[in-house]
Amino acid sequence: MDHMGHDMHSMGEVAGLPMAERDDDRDALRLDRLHVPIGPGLSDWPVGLILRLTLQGDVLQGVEVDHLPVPSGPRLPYWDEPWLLAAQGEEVTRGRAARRRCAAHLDSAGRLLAVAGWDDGAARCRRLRDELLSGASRQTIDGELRRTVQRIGRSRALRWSIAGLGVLPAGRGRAAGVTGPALAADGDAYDRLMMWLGEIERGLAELDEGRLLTSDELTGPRGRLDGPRPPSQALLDVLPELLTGAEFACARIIVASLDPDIEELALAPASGAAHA
Amino acid sequence: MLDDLIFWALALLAVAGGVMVFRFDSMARATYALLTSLLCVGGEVLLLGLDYLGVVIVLMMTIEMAIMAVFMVMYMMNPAGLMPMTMVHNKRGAAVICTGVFAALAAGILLAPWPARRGRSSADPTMDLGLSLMGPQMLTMMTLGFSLFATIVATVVLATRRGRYDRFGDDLKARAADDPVRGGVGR
Amino acid sequence: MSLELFLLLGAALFSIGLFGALTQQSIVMLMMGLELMLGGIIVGAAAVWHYIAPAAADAQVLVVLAVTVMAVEMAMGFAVVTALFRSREVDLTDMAAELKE
Amino acid sequence: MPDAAPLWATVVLPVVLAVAAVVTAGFDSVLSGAAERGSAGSVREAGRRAVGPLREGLRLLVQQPRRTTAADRLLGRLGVVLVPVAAVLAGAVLPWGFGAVSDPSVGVVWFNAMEALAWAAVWLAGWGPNSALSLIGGYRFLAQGLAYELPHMFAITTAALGAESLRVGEVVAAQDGVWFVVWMPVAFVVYLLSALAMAFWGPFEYPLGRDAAGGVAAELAGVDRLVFLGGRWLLLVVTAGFSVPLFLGGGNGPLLPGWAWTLLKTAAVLALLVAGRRALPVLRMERYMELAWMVLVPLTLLQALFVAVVVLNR
Repeated sequence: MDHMGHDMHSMGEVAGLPMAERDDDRDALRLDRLHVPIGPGLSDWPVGLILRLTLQGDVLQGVEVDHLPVPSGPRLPYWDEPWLLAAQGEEVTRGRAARRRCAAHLDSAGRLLAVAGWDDGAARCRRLRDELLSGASRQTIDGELRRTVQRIGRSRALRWSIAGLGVLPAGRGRAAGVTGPALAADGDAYDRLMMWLGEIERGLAELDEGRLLTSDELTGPRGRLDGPRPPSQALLDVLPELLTGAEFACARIIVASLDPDIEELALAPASGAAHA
Repeated sequence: MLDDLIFWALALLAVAGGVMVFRFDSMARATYALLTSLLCVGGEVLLLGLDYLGVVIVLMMTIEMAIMAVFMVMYMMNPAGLMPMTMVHNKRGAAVICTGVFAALAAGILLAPWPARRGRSSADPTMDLGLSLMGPQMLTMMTLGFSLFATIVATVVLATRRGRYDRFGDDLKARAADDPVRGGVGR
Repeated sequence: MSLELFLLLGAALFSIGLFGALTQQSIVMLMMGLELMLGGIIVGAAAVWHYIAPAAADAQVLVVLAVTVMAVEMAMGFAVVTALFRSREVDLTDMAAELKE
Repeated sequence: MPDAAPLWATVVLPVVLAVAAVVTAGFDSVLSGAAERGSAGSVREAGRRAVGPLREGLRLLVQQPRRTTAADRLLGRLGVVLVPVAAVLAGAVLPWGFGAVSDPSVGVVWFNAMEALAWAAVWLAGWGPNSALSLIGGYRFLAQGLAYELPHMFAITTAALGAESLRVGEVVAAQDGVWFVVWMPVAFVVYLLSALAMAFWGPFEYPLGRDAAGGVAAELAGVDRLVFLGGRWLLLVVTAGFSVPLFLGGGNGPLLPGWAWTLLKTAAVLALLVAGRRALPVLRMERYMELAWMVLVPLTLLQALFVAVVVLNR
């Protein structure tokens, strides 16, 4: 009776919801597509980031990156504060910068581990981050931080789980303007996590360093702050390429392993000069 | 008495489920109506004293229908039944045929001189079945085994788009398979 | 409970399944009709075992056979639907028939 | 050997399972509390953390359920309720000591069939709310089922093969001397893995993954959520508990009575799972599937072959 049934798909709305439409997909099946926005508020998600996904099943066929408007006020992006303040001429100790960098990486690692489903590791990272930010001295935190970092680094199950996701070779990263750990890692989500852990361990040694940060040291936790664009913008730019074709769970892990900071985009207007 | 009650409850539910399969708009509901019907069939088999087969039917049908639901949702144009529509042909002819078939079957069932029960069931019918499949019915068992194996091969060949040349390159020398999603054994 | 009642139940399920298999356009729905028919056969075979020949396992073997056929039928059916859908975007019997022309 | 259980056991069983589930959840809560907020320090604080799940349960009881557009409430509700029901039905063949609520001649298959029911239930619960994330969760559980079910069946079959019976009581009786875990270690490990997978808990939390905002449970609130998540703990207790009669000798043991041994062994298995979970991230199915089919299935088949040869030569 109804041979044209498949056209029914494109016919408007049902119960106030748009019907799914069909289109080509990874497995050449032309199945229904769903348009699902995720973000801006979601647990273990970069605050303010919005991805408009085109899903077929749980495979991402298309990704549009968007974000909430960034308030460009006098407030500096929290995670980049020490370096930007130093650039503005304030006196900032290296210890303070190292502390902020460690905390930023612990924050990112906690998000990545939570998305990878390792609640225990994530909870430990976040507790240590809070202790660092509340000013715990090096002696009190050193032991546990090292233990946690080593435990994460040694976990073969974690490596098995997230290796090979979101491979970003250095060449492609550099072309997109990525700097910082994501560029230095020159690899997949696991390599980026290891890069963070390495920087945390190195930063730990500098926690009580009293020397001052010079104004030309402008490398925040996510990359160089004196480039033409804030480092998180470059991370956002590589997202669509890395995410297309990935499955939903992998996509979450890839986003968390790059961990763009939307707040950082406020640095954008004054291109060329990092301090807005 | 209790057995009678169970029989009638299961029988009515089975028939009702069977009818609802073709009346529900929602594919998920249709699938689970079929599951209800087949679970009742499993219940009737249990009631007849075939413990093993009854439970196996419950087990298999549950898994089968759970997977079936995925395909239903995948390939049907109206999976959630939010837009009522009918997709049938030749309804009247089929109704005539089916009523005829049921009438003929019922007449046969009611009129046939069924033989009286011969022998009695052993203590463990499951053991009987096993011995039979591994003995006199070995040929059946082997045929089933081979057809299942053939099914596995045939379904994979039919359903997949990519062969080993797509995965390992034209000379089959690639070390890691070129899959859209990496597997867990690291080949 | 008697043999006749069980057989009637089997016949009812078989006929409903047949109706579905004859009327439904969608290949997937057609398979559901087939499953229902096989369900009727299972009830019949189990009843025959219980009421006529409980000493022999032949009727039990028939049930095993029916269950296997159900599994094979479903697996093959979905594989065929997937292949058809991929190459021709067809999931209705009528449309598959038209392809021949 | 197995005694017929009295009728009251039918009533007591769900209560016992629920208590065991609450205790397990409390233990888990203490461990995750240690990771989140540092070690408890005092007994009082540890106790407060241990009753955390209970408090959460009470909170859910009074919470309003959530409604979603064009939801299939019938199927969704059915799925939610089926999870604890399947768990309790599967628990009916668990022997406490040497007597179970019911010990049918095909108890092992019955247990497996009831778990399969939970399979369908989780998909239904994910389908019900008409939400993309919960449907993703539902599909994940189907994939998970395809990955764990075959190795799981082979592991169970191996134990039944060793006892030459599908009756749980006889499987226990066959372990009067040597426990099956001694000569079926592979089957035991695979069984524990699949027990976690079946309860979609711990490393197999994928269908309820945090990355999908709770997956199947994303849209569940109030009593629905309590029943669903509570049912999950029940499933965990039941599947972990079933490893005791299958591989750990059931109620067999010196000095103590059978029920005490069952309890002790079940507690030990649960403690192992709850503690072991802390060391593992979630195993995603696109990875685990290949592992299950390429490694676990052949391993369990070899194990079954080994056991079959031993049984034939006995």
